[in-house]
Amino acid sequence: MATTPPVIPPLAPNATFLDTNELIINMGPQHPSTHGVLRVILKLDGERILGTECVIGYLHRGVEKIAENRTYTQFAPYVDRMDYVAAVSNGLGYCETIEKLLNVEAPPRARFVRTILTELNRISSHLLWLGTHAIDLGAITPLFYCFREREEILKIFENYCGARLTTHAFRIGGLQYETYDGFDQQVRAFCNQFMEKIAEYETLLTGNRIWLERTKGVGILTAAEAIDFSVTGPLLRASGVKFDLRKAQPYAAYSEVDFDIPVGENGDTFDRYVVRMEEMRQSIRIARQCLDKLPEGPVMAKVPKIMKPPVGEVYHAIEAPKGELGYHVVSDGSTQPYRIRVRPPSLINLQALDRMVRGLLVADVVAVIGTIDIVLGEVDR
Amino acid sequence: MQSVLPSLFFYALATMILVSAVVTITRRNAVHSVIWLISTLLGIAGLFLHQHAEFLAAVQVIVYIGGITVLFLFVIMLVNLDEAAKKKQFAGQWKIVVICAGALLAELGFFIFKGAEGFYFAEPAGGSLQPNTQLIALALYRDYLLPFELASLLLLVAMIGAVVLAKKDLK
Amino acid sequence: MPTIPAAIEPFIWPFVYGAVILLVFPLLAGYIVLLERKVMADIQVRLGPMRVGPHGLLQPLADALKLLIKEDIIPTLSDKWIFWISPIISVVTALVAVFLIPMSDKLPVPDTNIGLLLVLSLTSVGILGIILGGWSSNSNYPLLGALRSTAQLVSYEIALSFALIGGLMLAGTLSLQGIVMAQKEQAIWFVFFQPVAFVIYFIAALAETNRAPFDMPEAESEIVAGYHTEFSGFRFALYFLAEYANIVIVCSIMTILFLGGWLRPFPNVAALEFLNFAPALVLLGLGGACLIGLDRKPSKPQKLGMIGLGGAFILAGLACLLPPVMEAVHGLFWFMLKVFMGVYTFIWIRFTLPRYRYDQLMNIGWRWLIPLAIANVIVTGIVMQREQIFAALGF
Amino acid sequence: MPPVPTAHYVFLSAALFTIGMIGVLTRRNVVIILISIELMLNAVNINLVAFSNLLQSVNGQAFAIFVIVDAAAEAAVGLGIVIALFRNKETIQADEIDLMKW
Repeated sequence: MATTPPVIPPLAPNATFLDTNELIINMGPQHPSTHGVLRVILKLDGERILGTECVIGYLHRGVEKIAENRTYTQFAPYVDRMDYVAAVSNGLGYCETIEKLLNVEAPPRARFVRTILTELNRISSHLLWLGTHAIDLGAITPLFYCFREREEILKIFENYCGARLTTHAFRIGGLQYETYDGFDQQVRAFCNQFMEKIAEYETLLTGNRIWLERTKGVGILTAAEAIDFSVTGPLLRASGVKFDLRKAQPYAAYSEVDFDIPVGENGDTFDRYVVRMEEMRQSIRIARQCLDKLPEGPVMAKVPKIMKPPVGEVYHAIEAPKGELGYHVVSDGSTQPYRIRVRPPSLINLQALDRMVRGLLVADVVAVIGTIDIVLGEVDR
Repeated sequence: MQSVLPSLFFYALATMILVSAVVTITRRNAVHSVIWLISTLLGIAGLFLHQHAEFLAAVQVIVYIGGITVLFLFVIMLVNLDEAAKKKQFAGQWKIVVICAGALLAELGFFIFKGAEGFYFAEPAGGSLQPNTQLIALALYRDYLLPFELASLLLLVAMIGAVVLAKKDLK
Repeated sequence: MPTIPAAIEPFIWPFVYGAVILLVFPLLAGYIVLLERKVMADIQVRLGPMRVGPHGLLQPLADALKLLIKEDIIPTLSDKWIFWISPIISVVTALVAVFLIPMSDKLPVPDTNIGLLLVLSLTSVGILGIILGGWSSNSNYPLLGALRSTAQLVSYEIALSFALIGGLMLAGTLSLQGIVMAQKEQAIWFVFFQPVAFVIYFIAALAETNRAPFDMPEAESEIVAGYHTEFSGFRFALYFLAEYANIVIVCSIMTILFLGGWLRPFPNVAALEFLNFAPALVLLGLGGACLIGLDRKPSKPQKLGMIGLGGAFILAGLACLLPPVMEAVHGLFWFMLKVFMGVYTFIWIRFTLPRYRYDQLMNIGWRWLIPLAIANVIVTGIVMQREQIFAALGF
Repeated sequence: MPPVPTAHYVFLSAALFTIGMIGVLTRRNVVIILISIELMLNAVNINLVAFSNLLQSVNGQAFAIFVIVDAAAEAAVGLGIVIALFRNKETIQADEIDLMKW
């Protein structure tokens, strides 16, 4: 990537001309559209944003600290509670990190099943984003359509591991469960019908004049700024940077499947919308290929019952639906991690909020918060 | 019966107008002032109805209550008046006030002393006020076309002036 | 029986009618809400309220009861008496305006020569309820909502009025009944002469009633609930009632000015006289539908409820077949049908479109609707006076 | 002849005008001064309409409409000035605005 430090232009209006009074508004922590308990303090001039300040921590549960008092296996379910709408991705990241630390590798079948479930999870996370984002912009109906499809995915999860939301689907070293009978058909059926449903959402939103006016040119983040803020995931790609950990440092079975990385041009809210919509299509493509190539064989590698990884540390990141989800695990050779540090995509992406909304209107703050796609469980941990 | 009801209507409205007007100019809080102004204006609209000026009554309500008072409320809300409400509300000029009020009281005294007959205005002319809307339209667009155009020009100028005044980067 | 004094006699029927409006309209508004929820559910592949009464038909009553017995919260730092009076301003003006709308030529509605202007002036007074309610709550979100709302209503009132002028020029009167009679005389609904004005009016009406895609003042995802954020219980119910009353008012004015009021389609074609039977047919059809779906009802009380409902519909339909009743009812029926279609379109739009941003809304109003409406008035004038103009130009 | 003598209207109008004038002269808050001016304009309108009714001529009502137009223009410009004043001086007290320029 380009290394020259880009110059950030001076932020739009930072001095008010004492129009009327500056209005300080607390948006949240109890607000319909801050997606949880985010509190944004808005400094307004009329309806124009002079500045924002995010106050986080209302959902802080000390997940990283808890890790220090649990064994590696015991901690696995906790990561599901961070980004609770993408629990499978969280689990994948954690399991692969510990596998790296233990120097074991999951068997091929496990890697393919993991890929399928993670991609389904990406779709379900994006569906939730789409529905809530649309509701933030006043389109109420897409939410229900999105939930209808998300339900199908959750049914697959439920059939596979018995849980719908906080799935704890994967284990360190592979999978606990073999796929159930009919897994293949159910996923294929979902893939087939889902392509039509995406077209349905696009007829509702993509060509809609109001949707275009609300999203085009709103919350622009240039490629250089995006890199400076180290935002990842769809936000980064919508700004025109073609960076995806699934391609850059392939994990699971991503090196064996063929897919495209959708990229935006302007880095505005509309581009992020388009990128995510395209990502859902690509996820379907990945899931189909994985089903075609699904090898036979064991699903669990040989892992010691009591895990005592060698002293050392490892950082491993995956491309979660919201961006780069990294785990930095330090082992002191005991059964419990010495320190686990999570790099949550939501928290890092949220940093860009202030840059994106300066000079816009209150309504745009809502649109931008929606487009960042944060989950407070992950921001606060 | 037929003549008592309309005059009762008049005196009730007159009381409402005067009381509301007095309250309007004595309130500390400007929003309360505007609300009492609305009450005054409603009373006046009622008087217009009473005098067969239906069109004018409707215009009074639409323009004054729906337009001007809303504009007042808007500005009051934009401009922080909490400070103003804490300060002293009245300032000098009492001498002129006393003179004016004295003149008014003198007029009232004369009025009571001489009765309504003391004020002779004019004999009713043989015109008609109905149909009200059509007649006003004819007056405005035929007899007073030039003033009407001037008034619209005045409104345009006022609109541009207000926009320029309220614009942010006034230098 | 004592004779009624001549001075009071003309006031009696309007008074009774006003009392009926006051009692019935809240119920009607409740059922519009139910309709909205049902249509919404249908659009969103759900069922909507189903628990209270058959197909949720008693839901409005339950909602009203809930709102009535809720605690009445008045914020400590609010301006008490303004907080107290502002929902009343909104609801009273809206209900009086409803009272002034002639839903049929048989109803004792006072007909004034400034009827339309009077309704418009009442709705513009209703704005005060919103701005004062927002201000008196002494809280940021309501204040923002009130400011937005007022700016929006005042701007769109201009476009709305200019759109109305197009129709008024054809009718040549401000009296609401006179406008409908003018359409009867000219044997055409004005919407066919004034399609542009109709569209402008419809869009402006959406904005006037704070409906999506112009529901800025109460955009729940941005400023919580706008001007009525701090209102609860009965006061909130009053605002709610006023909002739905306003929807009915704008749809009624649309019906009167553009869609021929209580006239049936093609009122001057005698061959379509049979359309007068439509109310009876619709009621009988509804009754039949209730009875046909009977065996799908799982429990006995539900079955009984549906039988009662179907029976009531059929009885009402039979009553409508009697000539005097039919004479009185069919105007009302056509008026209600047109208003209902308007309300339905409002709901449909609400659940299809996203919301505009505040500045975009202002742009649409000032840059498009108002110039277009003024141009429409000018063109209408030129077309209506074409003979004089041609003569003056020497053709 | 109207049921209420025109003199009563004239007196009401005079009283309202006086109240408005007292408001203009004594209040310090610019917004309330503007409100008082509206009261005075309305007093004029009462008179115009009363005589229009007395003379059965619609001219008075036409003039009243011009007065309303004037009031609207006055309110718009006046409030624009209030906003500009508040922005520059942060006060809307009439007697604190005593500079010819700033």
